[in-house]
Order: sequence, then structure tokens, then C-alpha cells
Amino acid sequence: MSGKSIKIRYFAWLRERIGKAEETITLPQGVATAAQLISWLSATDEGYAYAFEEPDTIRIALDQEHAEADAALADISEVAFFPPMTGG
Amino acid sequence: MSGKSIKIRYFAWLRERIGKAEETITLPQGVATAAQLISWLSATDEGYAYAFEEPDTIRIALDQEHAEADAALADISEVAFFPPMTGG
Amino acid sequence: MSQATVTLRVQEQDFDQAVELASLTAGKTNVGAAVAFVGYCRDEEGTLNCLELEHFPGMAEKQIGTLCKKASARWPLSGLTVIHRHGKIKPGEQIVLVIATSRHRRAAFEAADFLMDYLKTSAPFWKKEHKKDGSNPSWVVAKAQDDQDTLRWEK
Amino acid sequence: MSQATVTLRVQEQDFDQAVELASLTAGKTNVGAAVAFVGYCRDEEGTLNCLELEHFPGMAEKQIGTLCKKASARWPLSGLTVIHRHGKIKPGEQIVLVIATSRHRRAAFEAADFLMDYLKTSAPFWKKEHKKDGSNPSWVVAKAQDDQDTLRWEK
Repeated sequence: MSGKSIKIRYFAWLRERIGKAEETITLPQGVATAAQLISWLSATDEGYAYAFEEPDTIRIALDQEHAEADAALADISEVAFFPPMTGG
Repeated sequence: MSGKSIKIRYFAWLRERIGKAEETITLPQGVATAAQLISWLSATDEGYAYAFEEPDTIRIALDQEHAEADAALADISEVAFFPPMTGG
Repeated sequence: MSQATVTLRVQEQDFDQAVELASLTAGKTNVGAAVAFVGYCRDEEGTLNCLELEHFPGMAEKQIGTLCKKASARWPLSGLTVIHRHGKIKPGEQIVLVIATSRHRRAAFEAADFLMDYLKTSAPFWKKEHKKDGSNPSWVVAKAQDDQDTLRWEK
Repeated sequence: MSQATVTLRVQEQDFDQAVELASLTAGKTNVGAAVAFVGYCRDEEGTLNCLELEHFPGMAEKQIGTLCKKASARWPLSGLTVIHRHGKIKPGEQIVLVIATSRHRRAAFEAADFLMDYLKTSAPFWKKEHKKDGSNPSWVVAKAQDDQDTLRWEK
């Protein structure tokens, strides 16, 4: 059974550390939440590990809505990771 | 011994009820505070009595500074009486 | 902390909010936030001909000046502009302008809010309503809520 | 209560505060109060070349739209305008505009204040500082105070 495809977007210094603005991956088995996706990405590469080194500071949006790290990815087509916002 | 001269100004509906914007009077003996001046004026004429019929609603300025009814008139050259303010 | 630039006018003629805002901000790189308040003459029922604002010349400027000093002492402001009109004002026209500028937004918001609360309750202005139907003009009654609002700052 | 007119734009180009204010107030006799907030690019030390604002297109508009709906539901507003710029912004230039109009001043002040607090903490924008000396640009760090400020509205 093949996993579902999901788009990931990175902003600000996460984008810089990871070296790309977006990518589409196939969700591996056992990755059901945003937190699990962060752990899985961090294990793949030093750039990701550096970007996600302090997971508590990372903000998450699922389909463009703010979400907590334990939110499920089941019905989500786009995940975004970014630092705390500094607009306004 | 003649009393001191003091200017009195009236604004808004106090001015209308009393029928004048200002007047200068000689402070009668025994009138030492704004409240005593209100009582004394109210006794002189129906227009004043009508204007001051609810003394608690009257605001007072002594030399253009807000003041309480028991404030002394001794060093004051101008007293103003007016309703609660409605600017802004 | 540098002193706030204070502009204060009590006048019959209208004002240009954009010109006043620009004069507090143009070419400045130490201003991070501007809060501008404009108060207008309302007429929801369509029955008002105009408001007539009576004021106590001299004391009005003096009281507003005192309020500006209090605001400048309480918040780190770079500029403060207060313009209050008197005379006859038609529905939809501007009555009062307060602009506060600061490095940070909270100071600008609070100072403008503070000034409006106290302008309402301590600046000597009185509004009279002239109706279109020619009935006797009537004085606007002060709202207890306005006094309540000032209590927020007395802590 | 009539629905508030909401204008929302995320754009690279500058905005004209006076035009936006006029479009919410001109010819209206049900507006008693307008509060306009403008946020500027500061540079007190004179070392900044520009701020670069990155944003999340789509989500930015969506989040600001949600904030406008929340403000309209919470206060009796007649109009609400939010414009947030992205891209490179020089010291002294405008970054963000919020205007709230209402019958009464308290609603206009609170809605504008609320929107600015939440724009800071929930609209997906990130500021990067480019210095004049050509050193590596650095990301502005979010302030804990901004999160604190939003707690004021959670009661």
C-alpha cells in the first residue's frame, strides 16, 4: 500500500536552513502527525536537523490554518513550517 | 470694608438660563467658596435659581482650572459655571 | 527619552487628518507606530441639521495642553496632535482629531485612547443639536459611560 | 446591526492612508469614530538599509480575513480596512495599515488594537533586516511581549 502525497512549505529561516521553499513527499508509514513529520524529516538530513533543532519554536500550518504539533495529517494536503511570525 | 471683585462666566444651558455669558460682581461677605457663590446667586433671581436648581450637576472652573464646589475663592479672579462637558 | 512634539489647536475651520499625520511622521525613522483618531458628527436618523459646539476659549486650550503633558509623561511618545473644532458642524463632518506617534504601537494606542477619554470629560466643550424640523435646539447630555471610561486610566 | 465593510489587501506597493480613511467615512453619517493605525519601518541607529518582509501568500489573506471576521463579530463596526505590505521596505516607509470605523470610539479603538495584536502573532509574515554595512541579513526575532498582548483579548 503506497502512502499519501503531501506538500511541505518552509518559510523564513526554516526555508534558508533547509535550502528549499517547498517539496512534495510521500508520507512514510508511521508519520501521522506534524510532530512525527518533523522527527522524520530531521532524521533524513543535516539541513532539516538544523532547521528543526528546537521543535518547540516551530509554528505549523495545515492547509493554511494554524495547528498544533500533534494535529493529524490524515486529511491534509499541505503542511507549512515556519518560525514565530514577526509581521505587523 | 468693600469685598473683592470677581468675574463669573456661564456656558451652555447655564448661560441660556441665566441670560448672560458673563458678569463681574463684588463678592458679598460670607461668600468664600464656589458652593456659597451658587447659593447666593440662586437667591438673587429666578433665572439663577433655575440654572443652579441641581447644584450637583454643575461643573466649576476657577481661573480656568477644574475645581470642586468647596474650593475657596480667595485668590481667584474668574469663576466659571457650566454643565458636564460633551466635547470630543 | 526625547520630548514629544505637541501640536494643539482649537479652531472653527476643518482640518486635514492626512496633513497632520504626515507632519508627525514624514522623514522620521524613529516612529514605528501612529494612531490617529477622528471623531465625526453622526446623524443616523437623518434629522440633524447641525451640531453647534460651544467652548470656553482659553480654558479649552489650557485643559487640552494639560492632557497632552500628562500623556507625554506617561507614554514614550514622539509626537502628539490634538485639534478640536467649535462652531456649527454638519453631519458627516469632522469634529476632533487626536494623533499619537511612538516607537511602539502600545504607547501610541494608549495615549490616543487616553486623550479621547479625557477630552470628552474635561475639555470645556458643549454640543447643541439643531434639528432639521426647526424644533428648539437641545443640549447633548453627558454620558455616564464617558466618566466610566476615564476610570480605566486611574490605576 | 449592519455588516461591517471589510477591505483586506496584502501587497508589495505602498498605500495611501488618507484615501483608505476617506473611503470608509466620506458621505457617511453613521460613523462617529475612526481609528487608523499605521506601522512604519524604524531605524533609530541609522544602520538599516531595508526590512524585507516575507509572507505566505494565500494564508496571509486567509488569516487576516479570519481576524477581520472575529473583530466584526466582537465589536459593532461599520468598516474595517487592513493592508499589509511585503517585499523590501525602507526606513520611514509604511508597513501596515489598520482602520476601524464605528458609531462609537471605544469599538473603533478596541477593534484596531485587537487587529494589530493578532496581526503581529498570527499573520504569516517574517521580517529580515538588511544592514547598510552589507553584513549578513538577520531575521527579526518574535517578541514575547506580542504574545502577551494578545492575551488581553482572551477573556
